Amino acid sequence: MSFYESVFVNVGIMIIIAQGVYVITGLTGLFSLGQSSFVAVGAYTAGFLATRFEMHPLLCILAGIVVSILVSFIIGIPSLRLRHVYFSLATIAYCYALQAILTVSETFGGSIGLVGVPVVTRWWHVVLGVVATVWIVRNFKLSRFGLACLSVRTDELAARTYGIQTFVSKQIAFSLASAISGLAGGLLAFNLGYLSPDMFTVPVSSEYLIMVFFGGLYSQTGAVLGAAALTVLMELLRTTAAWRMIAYSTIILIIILVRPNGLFGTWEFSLDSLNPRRRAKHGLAKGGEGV
Amino acid sequence: MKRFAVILAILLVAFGSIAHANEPIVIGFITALTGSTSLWGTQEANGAMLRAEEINAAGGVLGRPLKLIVYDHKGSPQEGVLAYRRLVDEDKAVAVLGTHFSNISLAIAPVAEQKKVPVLGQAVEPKVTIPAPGKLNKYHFLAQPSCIEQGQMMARFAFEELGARKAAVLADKSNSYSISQAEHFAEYFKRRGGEVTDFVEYAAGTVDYRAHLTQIKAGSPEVIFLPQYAQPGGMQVKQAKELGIEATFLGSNSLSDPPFVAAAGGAENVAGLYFLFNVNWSEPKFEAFINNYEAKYGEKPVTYHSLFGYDDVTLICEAIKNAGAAEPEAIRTAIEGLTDVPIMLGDGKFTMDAETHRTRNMPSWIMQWNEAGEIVPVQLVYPPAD
Amino acid sequence: MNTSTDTMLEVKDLSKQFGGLVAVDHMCFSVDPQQIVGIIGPNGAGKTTVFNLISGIIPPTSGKILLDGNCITSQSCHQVAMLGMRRTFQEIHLFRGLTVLQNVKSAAYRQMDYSLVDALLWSRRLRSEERAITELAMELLDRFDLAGTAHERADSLPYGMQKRLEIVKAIVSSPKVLLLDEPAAGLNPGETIELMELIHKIREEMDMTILIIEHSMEVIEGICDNVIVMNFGKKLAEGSWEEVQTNEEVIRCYLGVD
Amino acid sequence: MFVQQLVNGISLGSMYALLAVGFAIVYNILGIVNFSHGATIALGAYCAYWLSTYLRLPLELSMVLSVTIAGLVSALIERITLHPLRRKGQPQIFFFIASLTVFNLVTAIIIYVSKANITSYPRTLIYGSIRMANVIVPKLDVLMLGIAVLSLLALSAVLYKTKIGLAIRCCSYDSRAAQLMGINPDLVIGTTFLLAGLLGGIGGALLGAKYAVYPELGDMVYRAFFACMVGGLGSLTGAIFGGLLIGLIETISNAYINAAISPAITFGLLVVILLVRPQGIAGKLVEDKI
Repeated sequence: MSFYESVFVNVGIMIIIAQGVYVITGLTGLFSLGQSSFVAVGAYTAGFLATRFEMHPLLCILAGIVVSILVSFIIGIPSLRLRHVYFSLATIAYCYALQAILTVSETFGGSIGLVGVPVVTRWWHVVLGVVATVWIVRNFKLSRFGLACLSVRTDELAARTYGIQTFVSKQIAFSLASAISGLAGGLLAFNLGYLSPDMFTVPVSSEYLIMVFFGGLYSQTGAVLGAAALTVLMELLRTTAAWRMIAYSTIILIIILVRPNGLFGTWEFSLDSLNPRRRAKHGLAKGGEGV
Repeated sequence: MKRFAVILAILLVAFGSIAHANEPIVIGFITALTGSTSLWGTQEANGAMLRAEEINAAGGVLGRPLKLIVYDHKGSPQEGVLAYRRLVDEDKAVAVLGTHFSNISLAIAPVAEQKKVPVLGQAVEPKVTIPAPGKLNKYHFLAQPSCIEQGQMMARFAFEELGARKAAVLADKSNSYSISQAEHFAEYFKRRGGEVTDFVEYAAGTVDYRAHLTQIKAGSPEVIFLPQYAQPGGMQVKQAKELGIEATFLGSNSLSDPPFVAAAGGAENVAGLYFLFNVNWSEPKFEAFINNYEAKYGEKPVTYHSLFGYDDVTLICEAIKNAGAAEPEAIRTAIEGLTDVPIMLGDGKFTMDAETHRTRNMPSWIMQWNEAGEIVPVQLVYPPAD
Repeated sequence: MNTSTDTMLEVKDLSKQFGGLVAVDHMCFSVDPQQIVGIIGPNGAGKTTVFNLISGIIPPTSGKILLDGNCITSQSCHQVAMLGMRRTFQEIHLFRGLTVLQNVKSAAYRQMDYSLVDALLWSRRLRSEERAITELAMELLDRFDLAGTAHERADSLPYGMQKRLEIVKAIVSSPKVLLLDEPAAGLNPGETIELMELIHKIREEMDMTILIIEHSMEVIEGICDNVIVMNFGKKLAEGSWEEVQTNEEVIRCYLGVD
Repeated sequence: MFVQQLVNGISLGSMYALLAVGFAIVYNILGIVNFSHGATIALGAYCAYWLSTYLRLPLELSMVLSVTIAGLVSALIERITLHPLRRKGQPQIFFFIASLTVFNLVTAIIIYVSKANITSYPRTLIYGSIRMANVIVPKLDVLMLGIAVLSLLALSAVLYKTKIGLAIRCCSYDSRAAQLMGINPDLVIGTTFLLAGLLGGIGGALLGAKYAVYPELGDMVYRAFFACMVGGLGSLTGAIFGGLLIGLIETISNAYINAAISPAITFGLLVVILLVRPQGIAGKLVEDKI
């Protein structure tokens, strides 16, 4: 695997993670600062099965997704009842807690980490993952479930009067986001071959959030391109050595201040938008959330 | 994929400054230039660049100049792996130096096995070179005594020289450097017949250790082992003094950092503390190094990590010389065979153990902080054979 | 399920206390199917609280509410909605940032039946259901002169159209009972007349029972079969507009004499 | 020993409390989560260090100056990040992210300038400790508790006795109501951030004295966030309770359960408290106005 391929794989994994953040934050309006923990759950499950039972990577990743979904219910059922900022708080708590548990757990390698996961992720695996994730998230967004999430985000009370169960909508979005993060975690495990608890901290989660904001919180396209742009930017800035983090944070801050809606705002890329006739027929949104 | 690669290549050329002259030998160096551990990283990079300059001034290696490329890993394993890949694939490095973080070296190790470009680092975790019993990472080497050896050396010193029979340990569970040393200290100390009154582990991000220290105090140990980085170590000593703990403190090599004394609240708090150290700065051989360092960077070396960088370059150049070719595979074989190479750390001689890919019988110094805030050498100790 | 009942909505002894404040005090009334009932009263009389209680947004302190024979007293908002009740709010509660069409479709969430798996995999079932709902929504928008704006952002519409869109959203799933909270507030006289025609049209074409809170007596007079007058959380009077407007207590209340 | 652990817990908790109040004043009054508070905490410590070490100013003066700097920087952060967002009528949640980025940026700058050096002030603020039977209370803790109480009293004096304090209490994020009352929202919000920055600066400067000066000091903001929310909405005293509670839980679980998993215990327990009492310990339940 060449350097470019590994950058590409990293970009792909970040795009997948950003799709998860988009579902929970962009669509549903919940600010999760614990998204990295779901990546951790996927990664550790996959890595553990691969090292301990030498299972096929695909099975490991699937298992990671399943466990992520299960955990999303354990975390979601109490914390999604909390409102607004309290939810963010609960996710921070979850992130700290999971880190502490991974650190003390001998099974998962403790602070030394999980060593010896086979390095098998190739670029086409990631392409498959990205395409599948983007497609599924797009479907979800356009379906009644996605619309329900959007309604909950904009006006929870009104949504309830239309018979939308806000808690159920949030839980669905949360679980979907977790499943996506779990997939990204699995790919990460097989890309890096090594996992340690300090790879999945609260600041890492906040970086994911910032990534989605950078591209445009309310745009799926923005989430994809924001994640890609910032991952590549980080790599480009490698040569600036000690200035790297300052330059990176400054660039993001300027974008957030100049374009609070992110680079793409609410604009969505769509094959249909390239074709004026279909655009008219399907009645694509001009300025809305995209259809 | 291809177009992506082309665009990225153009951008990289625009950003980077890759010049080619007289076919230099490219050596990569991965360290922390940003983030909370960048003090050490910068020291390492400075030491390495100083050494590379010296070698180039003396005619280079195999008649070719050395080109050292330093990349940041900002404390993250993913970043470390990307830096390694970039060094190997883009910069065509024939060998890579760094890191002294076990977590990052652990992540780089499997990639190095695929890329077959050797890595020489300073991590202390034995799993970096031996991921599982009976399995050796062919392309990874460590140039510092392992955490097993460091923990045991300190335990033996406490048991034999200080005559301590009751010890307590305070370790960061989230930091493998800390917890591994602590475990091996306790294991050795107990094996020799000592008692470990308390083995307290704490979690990342703790700043207040008085709960832990109060517990340790209750067991009234004679010595307390603090295998720590400078900042937590300093805060622990300071808070222990506040709580009136009178036991003798033992520490790891990071407690040599001047920031440790500052964080501990001054020289009077650290006076009497013994710690294991890779280097005896008072030896005359360091005078030239310190002067050259100061001439180049305008300040004296802050921590001993500058010597990590310095020695890493010395070792890799020796290996290239012995290999007779700047080829990764040849260098790898040559590193395995490094014997009695003159270096700065330890007792000034370096021998690689081809079985473990770690140093063979590399000694460390037991040092002590005195009232004046100076480091006083106590004795040179070798890893216990048992 | 109880199609034979002759009252669509029945409120028995309904009370709501906020701390020491009695916002609704033993209200009783019933509404027959296809009736349009107006609730009037001075500001702070507890009219909106009654709506909030009926629609399940807040639980009552005591009393009983029956919707088409089903007890909905302690049901939550979405459960009440699923049993066939929709409401609008005094202020506009559109989903800002969504298009007009998306707004209507999200209000029709319960009309669609496909599963999450259908959604994630974009199944044929989803497509046909979505198509049907889009057609229904477009047809409704067309009937209420909003079709041209289907792909505009809802919050970019003029105020009058936003109010009309709120009503379209409320009726898209053909509820049994529709609660309208001050639909005419902020409308100009022309728009008010349009609104009255619209409400009539809804009742006639869609078989709906409508409760309406309104300050505009013109609207009350023009469309209501029955009027309930509230003051200080209590029902002051009930009857046809002619009866109510000659009621002495009502006159006293509106003139502000105690 | 248990009494000693309680003292340890209260001492740690009072530190969290001071940090939490600075966080709470912005959250309770403006309703926004301000992670840049972490930046002012770190600045409070580092400026005191820089001034006392490089300019050789007396430590006390350095601390006062650094608190002022932290306050001004906080107001400046408001001016360059929150203000334009408010101007553009963006939802306040954007500030959530902007403040996280500012926090990252300031931390990166501090690391760059200080070369990630871990250090401490040139001298200890106050030596010695008070001994009562077997319990040891460092004098520094007593002094810090005193400063914390004094600054909170000063804060309530500003909020309840001055005109700008009244304006602050009237103000809310959308500031329409305040504007109607003839209050300049820019001034009020700026002052709120200044006050928060001063408190963050005090907290940071004291943290520097009590522990050490190191780049991740700002991460305390997450604990402050918890203390503020657990303590309760709409109440500065709640934030103090929250801080003390976290300090106590952390100390007790460190001492008697397992220090390595104490974050899991502490934060798990806090979430449970929030589930049982969503309004926080001291907060009043605010029913949604419909």
